[in-house]
Amino acid sequence: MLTETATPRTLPLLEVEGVDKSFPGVRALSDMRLELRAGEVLALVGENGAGKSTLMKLLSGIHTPDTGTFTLDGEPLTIAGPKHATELGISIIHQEFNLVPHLTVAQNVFIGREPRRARLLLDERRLVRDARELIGRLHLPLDPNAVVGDLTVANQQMVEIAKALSYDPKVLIMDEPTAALNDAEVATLHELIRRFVRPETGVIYISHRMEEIRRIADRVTVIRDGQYVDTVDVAATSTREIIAMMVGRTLADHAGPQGVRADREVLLEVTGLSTKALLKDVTFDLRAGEILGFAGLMGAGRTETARAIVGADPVDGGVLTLRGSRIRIGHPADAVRHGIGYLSEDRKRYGLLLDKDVKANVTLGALARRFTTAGFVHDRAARAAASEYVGSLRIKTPSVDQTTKFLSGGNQQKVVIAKWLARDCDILIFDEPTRGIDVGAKEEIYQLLNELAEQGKSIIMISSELPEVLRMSHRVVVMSEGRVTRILDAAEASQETIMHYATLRPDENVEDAKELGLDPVETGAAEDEEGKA
Amino acid sequence: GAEGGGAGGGGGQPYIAIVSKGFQHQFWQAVKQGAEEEASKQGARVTFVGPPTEADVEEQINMLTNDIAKSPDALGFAALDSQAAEPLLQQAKSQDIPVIAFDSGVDSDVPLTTVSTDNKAAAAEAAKHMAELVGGSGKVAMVVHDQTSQSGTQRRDGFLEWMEQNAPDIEVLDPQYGGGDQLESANITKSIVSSNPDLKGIYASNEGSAIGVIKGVQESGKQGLQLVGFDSGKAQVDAIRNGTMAGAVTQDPVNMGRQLVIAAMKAINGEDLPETVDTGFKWYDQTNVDDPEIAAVLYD
Amino acid sequence: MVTTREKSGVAGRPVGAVVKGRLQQLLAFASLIVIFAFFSVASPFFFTYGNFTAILFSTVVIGTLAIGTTFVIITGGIDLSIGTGMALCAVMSGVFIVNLDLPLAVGLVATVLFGGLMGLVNGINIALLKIPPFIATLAMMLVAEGLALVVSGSAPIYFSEEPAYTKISTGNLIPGVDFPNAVIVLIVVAVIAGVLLTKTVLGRYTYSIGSNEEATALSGIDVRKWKIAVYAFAGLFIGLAGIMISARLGSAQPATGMGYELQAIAAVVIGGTSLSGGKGSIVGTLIGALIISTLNNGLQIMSIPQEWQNVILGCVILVAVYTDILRKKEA
Amino acid sequence: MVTTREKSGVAGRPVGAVVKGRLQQLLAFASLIVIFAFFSVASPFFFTYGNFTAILFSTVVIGTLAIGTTFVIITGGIDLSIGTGMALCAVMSGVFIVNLDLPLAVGLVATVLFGGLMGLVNGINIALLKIPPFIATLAMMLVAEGLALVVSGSAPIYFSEEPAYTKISTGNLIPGVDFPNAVIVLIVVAVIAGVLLTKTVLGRYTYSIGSNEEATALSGIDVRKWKIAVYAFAGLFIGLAGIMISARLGSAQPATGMGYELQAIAAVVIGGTSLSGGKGSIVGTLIGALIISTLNNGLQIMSIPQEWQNVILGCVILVAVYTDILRKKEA
Ligand SMILES: Nc1ncnc2c1ncn2[C@@H]1O[C@H](COP(=O)(O)OP(=O)(O)OP(=O)(O)O)[C@@H](O)[C@H]1O
Ligand SMILES: Nc1ncnc2c1ncn2[C@@H]1O[C@H](COP(=O)(O)OP(=O)(O)OP(=O)(O)O)[C@@H](O)[C@H]1O
Ligand SMILES: [Mg+2]
Ligand SMILES: [Mg+2]
Repeated sequence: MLTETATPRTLPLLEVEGVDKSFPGVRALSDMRLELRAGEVLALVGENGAGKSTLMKLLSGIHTPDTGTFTLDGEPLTIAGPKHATELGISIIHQEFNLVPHLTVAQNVFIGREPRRARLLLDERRLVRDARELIGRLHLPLDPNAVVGDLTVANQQMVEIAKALSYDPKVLIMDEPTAALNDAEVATLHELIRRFVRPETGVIYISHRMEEIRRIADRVTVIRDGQYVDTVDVAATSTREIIAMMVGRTLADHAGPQGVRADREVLLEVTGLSTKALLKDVTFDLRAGEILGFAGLMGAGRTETARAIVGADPVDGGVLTLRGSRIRIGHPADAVRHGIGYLSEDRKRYGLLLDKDVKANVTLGALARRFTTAGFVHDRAARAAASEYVGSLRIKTPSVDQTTKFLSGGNQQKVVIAKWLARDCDILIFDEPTRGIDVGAKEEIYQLLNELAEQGKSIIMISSELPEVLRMSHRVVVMSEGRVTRILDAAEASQETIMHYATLRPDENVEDAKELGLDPVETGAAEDEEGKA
Repeated sequence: GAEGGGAGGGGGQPYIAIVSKGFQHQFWQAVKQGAEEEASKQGARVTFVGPPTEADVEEQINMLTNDIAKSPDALGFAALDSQAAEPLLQQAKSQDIPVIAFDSGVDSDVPLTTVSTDNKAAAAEAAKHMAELVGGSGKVAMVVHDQTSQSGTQRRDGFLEWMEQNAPDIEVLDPQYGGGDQLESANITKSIVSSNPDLKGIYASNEGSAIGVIKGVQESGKQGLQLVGFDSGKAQVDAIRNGTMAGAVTQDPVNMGRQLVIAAMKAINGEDLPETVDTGFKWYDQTNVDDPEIAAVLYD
Repeated sequence: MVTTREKSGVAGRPVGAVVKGRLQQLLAFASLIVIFAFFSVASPFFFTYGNFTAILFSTVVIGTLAIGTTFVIITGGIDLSIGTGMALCAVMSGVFIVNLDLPLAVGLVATVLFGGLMGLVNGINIALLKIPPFIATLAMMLVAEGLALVVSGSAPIYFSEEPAYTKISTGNLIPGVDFPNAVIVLIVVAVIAGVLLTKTVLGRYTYSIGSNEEATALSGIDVRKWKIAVYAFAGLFIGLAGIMISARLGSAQPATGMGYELQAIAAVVIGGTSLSGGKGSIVGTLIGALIISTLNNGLQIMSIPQEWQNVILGCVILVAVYTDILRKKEA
Repeated sequence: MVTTREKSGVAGRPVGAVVKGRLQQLLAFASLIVIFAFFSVASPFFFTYGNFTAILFSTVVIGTLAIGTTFVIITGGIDLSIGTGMALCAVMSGVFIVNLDLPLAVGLVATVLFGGLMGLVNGINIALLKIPPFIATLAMMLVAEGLALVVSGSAPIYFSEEPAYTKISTGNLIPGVDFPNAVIVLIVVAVIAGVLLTKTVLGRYTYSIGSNEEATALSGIDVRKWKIAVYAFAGLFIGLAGIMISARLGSAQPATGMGYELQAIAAVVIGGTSLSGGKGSIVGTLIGALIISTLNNGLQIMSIPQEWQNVILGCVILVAVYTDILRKKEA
């Protein structure tokens, strides 16, 4: 039953009817329906594990449905595989990247369709030219010759987008394309989508960010526990209503920070932290019971700061002081020994043992501390603890013995969070902790962060979602080009002030350098000026 | 190693480069020992190299190439495959490096002499004793160290041919190859013993095979088998002393090394050389193992 | 306050998963059974007590090496130094017990520790100096090969004066029952290794490192330390294998060992341990080692000409592993 | 309102990356140069034209095998069958040219194709039957070892009647200039392989599969087909190596070859190709092969006792690779 819509174009482009899909032990979809109309952006929302990605995988030919029919442009559709799907005009950007890390951007974009000079001989020059042309047309900040493995997650996402659009698809499916993007990049992406949508094309857009859906989508389809709930017009429905349909209940009100904690003792001082690659003289302190937000544009150095603190990357200089005494950290193990834990922004690469079960992942960090005597593991205690976290974080999994690989993206993220909760660190550095997490669960995680802070734990929260940073932080550290450009109290922090400091470019702009009180010669700006002269 | 080997030696010392068929095995170590002893006696310097197995023909060719590059005063060479080495031997000849073949002959006119024993004849001697030990009839097995190398095939064929011609009532089982590895030979032996309850004897074609056979028979607990071996070495000599092994044929590798250096020195000094120098072989068993002439050819 | 949701049902799963896991191992075992059954029918000499102990006996050295290497391979590494390293350990055993005339127990412990030392050096090269495991252990393989010759003076060291030493391998613990001690040693170390791999922190971290080394490190586990520990631990098995082979032969043979590494690794991989790390088991490794030694034994027992034995061995390994893959897919 | 930030260093990256890449290869090359320089000072016999060609000559067979294996290893696979496979190809060459008396050119092509066939079988086992590369090629290694003996009747096949055959390896293309054809063959196939790896679809997918097989498959590339192609292609080099070794020796030796696989893989890995796939180069492989053969040559030229040669070889490989790692980190 589709709600009446004001949109005049009602031609169905893609229809999904009565689709069932089960995995061993999991019924991911049952009697699923979906209708994408030509010329629209259809948002698809649902909780973590609701079955969104599974449906998209059916549409892109990665999985085959147990039952059900697909129709494209009125024609019945059988999708033989990923390649067939693209040939039919269905392009997908998966939630988990499908990139080849050792190849360049251009090589990734045109993989499988390389321009050739003879049957086997590649035309590398044309490849790069085509890629540059495509990237230019899409206004993406990418270098066609950059090696994809060296790019940040955000830039890798851009490569996925370029790759999907290069097929000139009729239907473009985007599975949480903005999870790794900050606001500016999201704007770029939306711009792209608007240009892409023509009367004969359509977009299915999966996201957990409601504001974003309001901005880009025409209609929204809600699913819950693998079943179709409803499709509504975005303009005619409030966010609260959509969320209520999603979670099947009303959510508690926003939890905000509990006030600035200037009175608390300083737990960790970071002074003059520098790395060869990026960081310059990063200095800040963290108080007990404080949530310290970190804001900045992509590549500002927030992740690098975190990795440098916990000893994941080599440091060029700087001093860490914990509770007044200097500490040295050469390896993440040292950091954890001092009670500093780091949750990475890239769960697949740095967070999870994908081929191990939920239990093993949740208990990994705390194993030696909480679940062993004399080196022997207490399996029962580990299992009990894992089950507890599965319950309290509402991780959707058939059991704690499920292989993590088979969890939905958001539930994987919850597993990583559970791992750090189990380890019980005094200082937790959460890098993009809500990436890929549904609205309901997000609230729960915010609450959790507040609870932790109230217990006296200190949290550094790196986030590319400004509203999140503003809502959660007692103070906000703003970074740009590897420097801390400003530390704002909650009272002074706003979208505008943060963006101002996040876009300062002291290395290239003398004015900006002056504003930060930096000596222009020392920063190399003078050299730059000379170079231009 | 003895002081003659390796780095020592001033410029005036004659230098003899020896490229052998092997290096790690006892037999080759005994040749090396003889060569080094004789060299230090004569005031010469020797180097001794050989590939890890007798199948590594190319590696031996590389070794030969490298040794010729050092312009030695004489070259001792035991060819794994004479044809492969011929161009290099010609090169040595053109550089006026006298070449002495050892262990087995080389199909070439370059070597001035060949210091060797007749593997086939030695194997035939072992066959003769085996036939006597089992009383001229019954089943006999063979554990051979290699199915392609000259020493492996000659010691196999010498045994087989003698049996065929002189002991028609003896059934010789298909030879099994253990690569000269004691453990593998022991495992093979146990399989042979358990699948041939009526077995009367086993012939082992080198030291590694012999030790393997001894171990395999001991472990299988089978009594009354006649074991005939090849080469010497402490374990084998002990087994012969205590009766586990009936006897063995041994060549005289230490003497081979010695004769090799003697021939090389003669060549360096321009003296005449006989066409071949036979270093001989001996049968030894419990009765004569302590005879001085036997004790002299045993190495351990 | 976090609301718990009791849902997420399917309580029966864990048991199912466990049974499935067991079944998969049983299936690798099934290949072995088929091979056994075939030879039993094909040759009257195969199915005898004596031949069974012979097969077990011939599994001991490769099995011991393979058990240690299982840990290394589960971390995603490899150890090529186990073959020649074993020869070096055998020689060291000779040096300790024969040349230095240390008491037997001291000599044995010293040999095992010497193996551990070699593993430690491998571990340091790999974990601290970041040299790829293939290269680090290849270098150790060459060094051990050379040192075995140097230390022994290129001659075997005989344990003739040490009858107790050879008893470690060839003696019978229960007098009168023909069951070689070597097999008992293998079983005991397999059980110990199995417990360590499945029940202890060392084992858990071994799997974790192989599954995702970076994630493990970022979880606060000192991956360098544990990798060193794993290689050193695997080294103990090199030492033990050195004892087992020299005790069986009654002598330390410096030139032996080359090629054993490939056989041991093959046993591990046939047993279902993945070379890319993260999964594997001791039981699987033992089954893998048994498959190889049973095939070798059976083909010889059947008096197949030796040049054909390798051809058949290769084909049977292919078929056995392929059947395993098929069955796992179906399970 | 697209707020792209031109900075992010990316603009400078590509050129930088390329230069950096070249530099890294040059640095591996630097290890080779240092080794060269050392031996040149240490021995008067080392730095001669004749010895240089000797080193190159001794690199040919391992180099040829290593080049083919580079492709396999870049896909994340491994090929253990190259050593004994080479022996089988040498024997087949003897069968074609000596026994069947086919025209030389036909025999050569048939031999190379036979190698390709072996590779094809490996590829099918790996890509279609999903047998792990280690097992599939281990089985092929055993089968080839056996077949080489079966086909040849366990005896070498001599090419005495075919002087043109041995000229392929030992002849001199330019009369009077002492530069063996074998080296020219190696250089030519290296160039061809280099072009294929960097300039063709085959090469591109080789890297792509090794880097992320799943993503490659999802991009619509028939990974199975290309994996089979890579193994078959690498097989051609096994065939060629079989020709090169038998042409050099003037005979096909059925028992040779075991152990060459490890040397070839070592050359590939020392040359900077990662066993986990995704990266590597032909130049690197050649440098790796040259490092090994130069060390072997130099140590013997210096008359280092053989038991010490391996010890030193192992240590030098460690140091060379470690220096390389250090320099890469700094670069
Ligand atoms: N290959 C698989 N094997 C087993 N279960 C699977 C598999 N893929 C998905 N599932 C399960 O199917 C359900 C739906 O997963 P899906 O990835 O579609 O969720 P989603 O709606 O995309 O969630 P998220 O918002 O977290 O990405 C989940 O319970 C998940 O665990
Ligand atoms: N794996 C990597 N290899 C090479 N360079 C990297 C890698 N990861 C990050 N960088 C570079 O380091 C710089 C800082 O990235 P970092 O991830 O620290 O920024 P950030 O502020 O956390 O931004 P975000 O996480 O939003 O991308 C960027 O210029 C990026 O190109
Ligand atoms: Mg999803
Ligand atoms: Mg970041």
